[in-house]
Amino acid sequence: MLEEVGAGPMPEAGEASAEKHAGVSRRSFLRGLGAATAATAVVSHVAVARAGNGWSIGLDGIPPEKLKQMYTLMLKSRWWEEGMKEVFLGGKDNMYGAFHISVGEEASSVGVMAALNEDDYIASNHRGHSHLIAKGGDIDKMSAELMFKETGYNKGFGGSMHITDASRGILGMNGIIGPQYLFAAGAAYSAKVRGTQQVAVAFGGDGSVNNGWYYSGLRNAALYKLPVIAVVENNGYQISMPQQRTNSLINLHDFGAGLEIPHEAVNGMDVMAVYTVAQRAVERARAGGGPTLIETKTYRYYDHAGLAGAKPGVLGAFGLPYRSDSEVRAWIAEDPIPRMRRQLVANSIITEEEADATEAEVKQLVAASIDAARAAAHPKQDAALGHVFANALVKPSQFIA
Amino acid sequence: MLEEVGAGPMPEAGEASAEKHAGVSRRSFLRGLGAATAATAVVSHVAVARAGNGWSIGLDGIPPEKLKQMYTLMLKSRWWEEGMKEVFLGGKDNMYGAFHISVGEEASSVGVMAALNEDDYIASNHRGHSHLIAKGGDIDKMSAELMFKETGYNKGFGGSMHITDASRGILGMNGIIGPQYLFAAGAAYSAKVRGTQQVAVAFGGDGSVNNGWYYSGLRNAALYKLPVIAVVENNGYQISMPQQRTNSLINLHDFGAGLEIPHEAVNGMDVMAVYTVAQRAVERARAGGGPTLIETKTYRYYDHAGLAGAKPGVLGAFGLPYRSDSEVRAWIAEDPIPRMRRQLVANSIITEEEADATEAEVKQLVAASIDAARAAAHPKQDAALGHVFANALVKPSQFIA
Amino acid sequence: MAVKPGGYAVLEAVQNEMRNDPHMTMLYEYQRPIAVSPMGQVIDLYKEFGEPRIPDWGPIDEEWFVGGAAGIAMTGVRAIAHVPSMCSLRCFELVFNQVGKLRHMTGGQVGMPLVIWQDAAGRMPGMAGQHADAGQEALYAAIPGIKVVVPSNPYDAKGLMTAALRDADPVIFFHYSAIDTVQTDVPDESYEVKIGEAAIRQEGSDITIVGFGPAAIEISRAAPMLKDAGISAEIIDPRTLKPLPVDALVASVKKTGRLLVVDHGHETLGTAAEIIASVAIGVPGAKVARSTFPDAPPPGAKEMITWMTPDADKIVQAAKVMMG
Amino acid sequence: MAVKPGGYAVLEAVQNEMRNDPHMTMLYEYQRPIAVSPMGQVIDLYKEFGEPRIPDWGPIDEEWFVGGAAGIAMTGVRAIAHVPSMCSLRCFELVFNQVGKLRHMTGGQVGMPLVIWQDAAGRMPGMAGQHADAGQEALYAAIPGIKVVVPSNPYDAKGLMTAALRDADPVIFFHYSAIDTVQTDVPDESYEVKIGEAAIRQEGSDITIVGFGPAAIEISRAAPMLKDAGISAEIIDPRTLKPLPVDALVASVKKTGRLLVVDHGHETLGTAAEIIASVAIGVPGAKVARSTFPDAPPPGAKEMITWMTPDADKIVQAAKVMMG
Ligand SMILES: Cc1ncc(C[n+]2csc(CCOP(=O)(O)OP(=O)(O)O)c2C)c(N)n1
Ligand SMILES: Cc1ncc(C[n+]2csc(CCOP(=O)(O)OP(=O)(O)O)c2C)c(N)n1
Ligand SMILES: [Mg+2]
Ligand SMILES: [Mg+2]
Repeated sequence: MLEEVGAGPMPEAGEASAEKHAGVSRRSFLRGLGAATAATAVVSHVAVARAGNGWSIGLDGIPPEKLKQMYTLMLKSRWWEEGMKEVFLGGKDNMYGAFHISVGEEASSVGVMAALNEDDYIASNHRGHSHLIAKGGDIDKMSAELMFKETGYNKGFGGSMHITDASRGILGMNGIIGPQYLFAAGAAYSAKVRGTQQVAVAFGGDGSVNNGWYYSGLRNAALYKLPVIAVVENNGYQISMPQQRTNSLINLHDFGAGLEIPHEAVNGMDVMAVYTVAQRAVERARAGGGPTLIETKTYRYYDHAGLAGAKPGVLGAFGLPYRSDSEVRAWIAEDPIPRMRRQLVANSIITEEEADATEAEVKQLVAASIDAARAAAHPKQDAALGHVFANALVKPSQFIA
Repeated sequence: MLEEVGAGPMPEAGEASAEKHAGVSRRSFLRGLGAATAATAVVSHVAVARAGNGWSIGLDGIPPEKLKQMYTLMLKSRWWEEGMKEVFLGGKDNMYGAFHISVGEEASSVGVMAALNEDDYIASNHRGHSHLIAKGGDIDKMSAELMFKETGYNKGFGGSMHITDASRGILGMNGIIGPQYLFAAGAAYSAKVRGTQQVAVAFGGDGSVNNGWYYSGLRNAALYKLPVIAVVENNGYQISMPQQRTNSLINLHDFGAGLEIPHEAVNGMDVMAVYTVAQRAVERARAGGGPTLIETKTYRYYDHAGLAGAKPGVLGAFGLPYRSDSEVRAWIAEDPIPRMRRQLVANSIITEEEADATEAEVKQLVAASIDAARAAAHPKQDAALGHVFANALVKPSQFIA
Repeated sequence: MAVKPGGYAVLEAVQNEMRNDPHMTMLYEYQRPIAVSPMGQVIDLYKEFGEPRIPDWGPIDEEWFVGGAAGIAMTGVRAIAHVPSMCSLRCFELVFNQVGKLRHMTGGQVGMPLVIWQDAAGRMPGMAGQHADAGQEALYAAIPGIKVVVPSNPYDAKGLMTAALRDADPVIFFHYSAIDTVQTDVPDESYEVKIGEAAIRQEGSDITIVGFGPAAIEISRAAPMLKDAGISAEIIDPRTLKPLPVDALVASVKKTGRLLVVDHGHETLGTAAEIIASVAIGVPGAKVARSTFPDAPPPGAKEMITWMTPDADKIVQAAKVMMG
Repeated sequence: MAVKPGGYAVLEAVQNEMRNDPHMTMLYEYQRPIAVSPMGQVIDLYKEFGEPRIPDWGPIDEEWFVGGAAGIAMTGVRAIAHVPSMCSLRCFELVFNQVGKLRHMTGGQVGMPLVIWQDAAGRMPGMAGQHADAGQEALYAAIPGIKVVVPSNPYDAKGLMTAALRDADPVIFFHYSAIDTVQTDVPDESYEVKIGEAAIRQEGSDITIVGFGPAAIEISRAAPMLKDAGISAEIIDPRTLKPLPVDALVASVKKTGRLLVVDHGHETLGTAAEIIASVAIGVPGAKVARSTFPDAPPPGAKEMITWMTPDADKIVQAAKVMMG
């Protein structure tokens, strides 16, 4: 079915790329243009993103295998979500439940995760598909979980918003905003107790800085010098609230100043830049230097949740009331995947052909994972009475004896 | 009974003052000396206090009446608490319940309150006697409340920790650490809604910065540019926890940097310095400039709660396990009351005789308030079923019909 | 007078009270207070009242809504805190130790004209552990000093919100999304549904069936099926959980001798526990039972959550068991 | 084997389990984990285990203790969060939406070996609104996925803490200060009091009297007075609130036909509500009643709070009413 998914390479930055937008027909692109507004807002937003020391830092000293793996992971995250999007839009599978798409933010997850070891911890949020895939998550189990199948990561108990892989240090996605900062600090504290070199990374959106758990997690990480990295993925919106309406800071990472925590922003659309910043933080954490606060300036191409404004084969959601289409296109022009592809090819780490082959391979894996999920069994209804406690079932109190 | 209360003037700073310690007999003073330790800790702590731009700023341009009123309020706060201390120690009144003494911190409350109008709001904490008296609280109702009498501020429902005077913008003391920052922000928001020029001040200890409500209150005050002033009274301890064990910051006010809130520290033992800093903040707030975070470096002469280490007629509690007596004496040497007296006399705003007369007067008022409280009635036991709701009693469910 | 969706009906109440009180203020998060009636009338509170009474959005910080609104209320200005469904307990400590206690603790000095408009998700398939909850009204009802209402249809929702906004005490208003589509005529003019007054939806003699909000909806769905089964059910929607209208419940069970409480909340210490306890005390010898969502979080898969949720079929089945 | 204060008995349990588990970690606030036995032995966990397993104090941030400890537990390291009494609900949302749900929400992947050692004040005169609370165990018992224990004496406290620290699931341990001075022999060696097992303190045939923690203490004070009044009371201390040992309660009331539940918590939706509901369902026709602290915050003045608190006299009075 993946032929439905926008085929061809990722969109390239720059005017000329109009036709090249992944699967964007000339018509829909022009329709988009028609709806475009508030160009200034866009520009300033992109400017902010660039401001976050978002220069491209080159590939020197990084093993080609590692670079290829990072590229492949971005593709995997991108095409898995695009694939699931097609499944939702297709309608044949009667999909239901939450679906928060990370597309556009892959560089933020892959760049950070590239700096981690397999046994490091991450605590994620509702928009965590990309975090999971970047940390080595199994897309077969993810596809099955989105279909609430027994073979899913959470056996159908969780769905998109709660995917967890304890075996990979993935403490889980979470539907509540904020606790990941406490969990990451706790996991880091546990590493200290066990005397390991593990670090713990909390991923949250720009909205996750709004409540007290963010403060508590960072404050205690600073107090106990815990190996914690807080990654605030600032995509400019909280559902449909503009980030600026909810915070008096322009640069969210500046909050670190008040806790004397090292903090910096980075262009979240540049995976190599994110990787460099994350490496600095990881080294500091492992060296006992305590927490770091990183703000990745990024963007979600789709709506907050679900698929309003999304079309099969079209990258991104357009015509949404709270943002302009030209803003969306401006960010798509910054897309991290073609950017890395250009770098890899320019540095002859891969050829265009190899890049296409990798992308095709990834699409096949995604397609296979979806087909397997379709074939899998639904959970038994009374399975729900388990997993409340480790060794006991709860009572089916909906029925009267 | 007030003859028991250390008579004579407040202790003066400097060696020579040994004999002059309010009611400190030579013997007890020497006993104290014997127990003295950790002089270095003291020095550094006092150094920190001095560092908080704690120069004495002179009295220029402040009407004598205002200065006299500030001095009288400090005396009133000091001698009311000293008076209640004697009542607790005396034993005749079978006192019970919480008793958190502010003695030593009077300059922090009087200095701030001197910058406020009568209709401004304050939200206080468990150590709020001095806040209340400085805001114009009625010591007759306070004495009665500490004896849980019907005539008390809270009709015997609250006791020391919950005294409230809604009629004076005193939103109340509170037994829980932290909510005052939310309440002050809310009260300030209300002022904005009503279009008044009122400001709202939250008073908290160094421990109150540890939880999320502090963050939430300040963050939203900054977001909505609310006329809020957060006064963190850093007395170095949280019960018996040293403040340094609970915070990675040396200067708590530096937290303001992360929220881009104006912030400064001040010598909390110098009422004129506190007044100046508070005035700056109040002007900013009334001008629409948003919140200010002030840290007053101060000290409580007594134990966290109750009277361990306290003696009749002796100023301060000595021999406590978590702090050194020399530290206590070093702070008493900084006592704000004699300091202001020196200033007023030196500037011939009052004579020594007038100062003594004022102090004697205040003691009489305190004595009268205590006698009146003793004579007052206890609440009826079933009064407790009222005030849960405005217009209904709750059921006495302890009894079976 | 017309059928109106619940969200619109509630906003009619808020709009009317805000028009009558020049200071009343509402803090909210991401759900703009905008609604459109079937006849196309638009209520847009932000447009009508604007900053600061209706801020332009609100941060993801429920403690600010409730703690800040409590601060507003302490100054005598009536406040509404609209809290999203998935974090109905983020402010529990503030409601417990502050909102519910301040009047009493201060000997009656501090009033708290605060309404917490608490959205509630209900047992929605696919939303999983944190976004398909129900029954948290029982947790708030356990707190002294606050009132708790749980409407089951747009008419009651508007009337109870109006009553809450005129009450001198803090009221938490549980707004289950399931009630929004229930068809009731909602008068355009303002009216109150008295807090503490139960609604007897149907008279009967065999068994008293009681439930709030989403459970009340399922009970009304079960009504015709019960009739077909030859069971004469007295159906009561208490509407207010605190103060619980015990007399109406006791009177009914004295007549029927049987009580079935249905709740989409959990079994242990859910609303059914208090209702059964009150009735068991008041009507010795009555036969009592409860059908509730199990003591488990809500799973995502529809196979599981649908099976766990008391619905019309399970209610009829339960009633039969109690009759037989 | 000797009489030991409750605080010491609990620390014996914690010390023993921390010795057997090299990673077990405890976060706490201002109550240093130090205690002295009547024989002068000192337990000082900070001295024995030190940083980081026992930090040097902790900030006034209960959300850190519980949220951080949950994070520790999620990594498979057993954690204890010792929370002071006056803010027993500061972490309610975290326990509700995270601690109690994560295992289920993740399909069994995430374990939560966490013990919340919750101090509880009890109805102390003079401490007023926020520092004289009781009954919050009922709020936690309403949350799926956690177990709740409420010891009423040092022996049970040590045994239940040991059991909690060996349990695979999160347990909240309510430690009322009133139990510390109850005289029970406490073995030096480690032992468990099984979670979910009630203690029948006295057999009787006229009436079953049930209560937890401080209420259980008052019931035992009432025992001799009941005897003098010629009432044969069966006295049960459930010890575990969740899972509630319903069978033991039902069996007893089947025998006595009467149930009196005593609780220092509130009337509405307190532990008494669940106990009465469970028994009323299990024993049709039983006569049931509850004597609880009213639905009001605790006032400071001793005249008021003493009158409001169920004690031995009120229990005897209530039992007489039920017998007569
Ligand atoms: C405590 C809490 N409050 C509100 C919500 C509802 N909610 C879910 S996602 C979201 C917006 C989050 O925005 P952000 O943190 O920027 O992440 P993004 O969705 O942009 O990736 C909100 C308000 C929630 N899940 N938890
Ligand atoms: C939320 C909360 N946690 C814990 C306590 C217990 N407690 C009461 S006072 C206090 C210490 C407060 O220290 P600080 O804020 O510095 O004020 P100070 O007593 O020094 O004036 C603590 C921990 C409380 N009242 N509220
Ligand atoms: Mg965002
Ligand atoms: Mg302090």
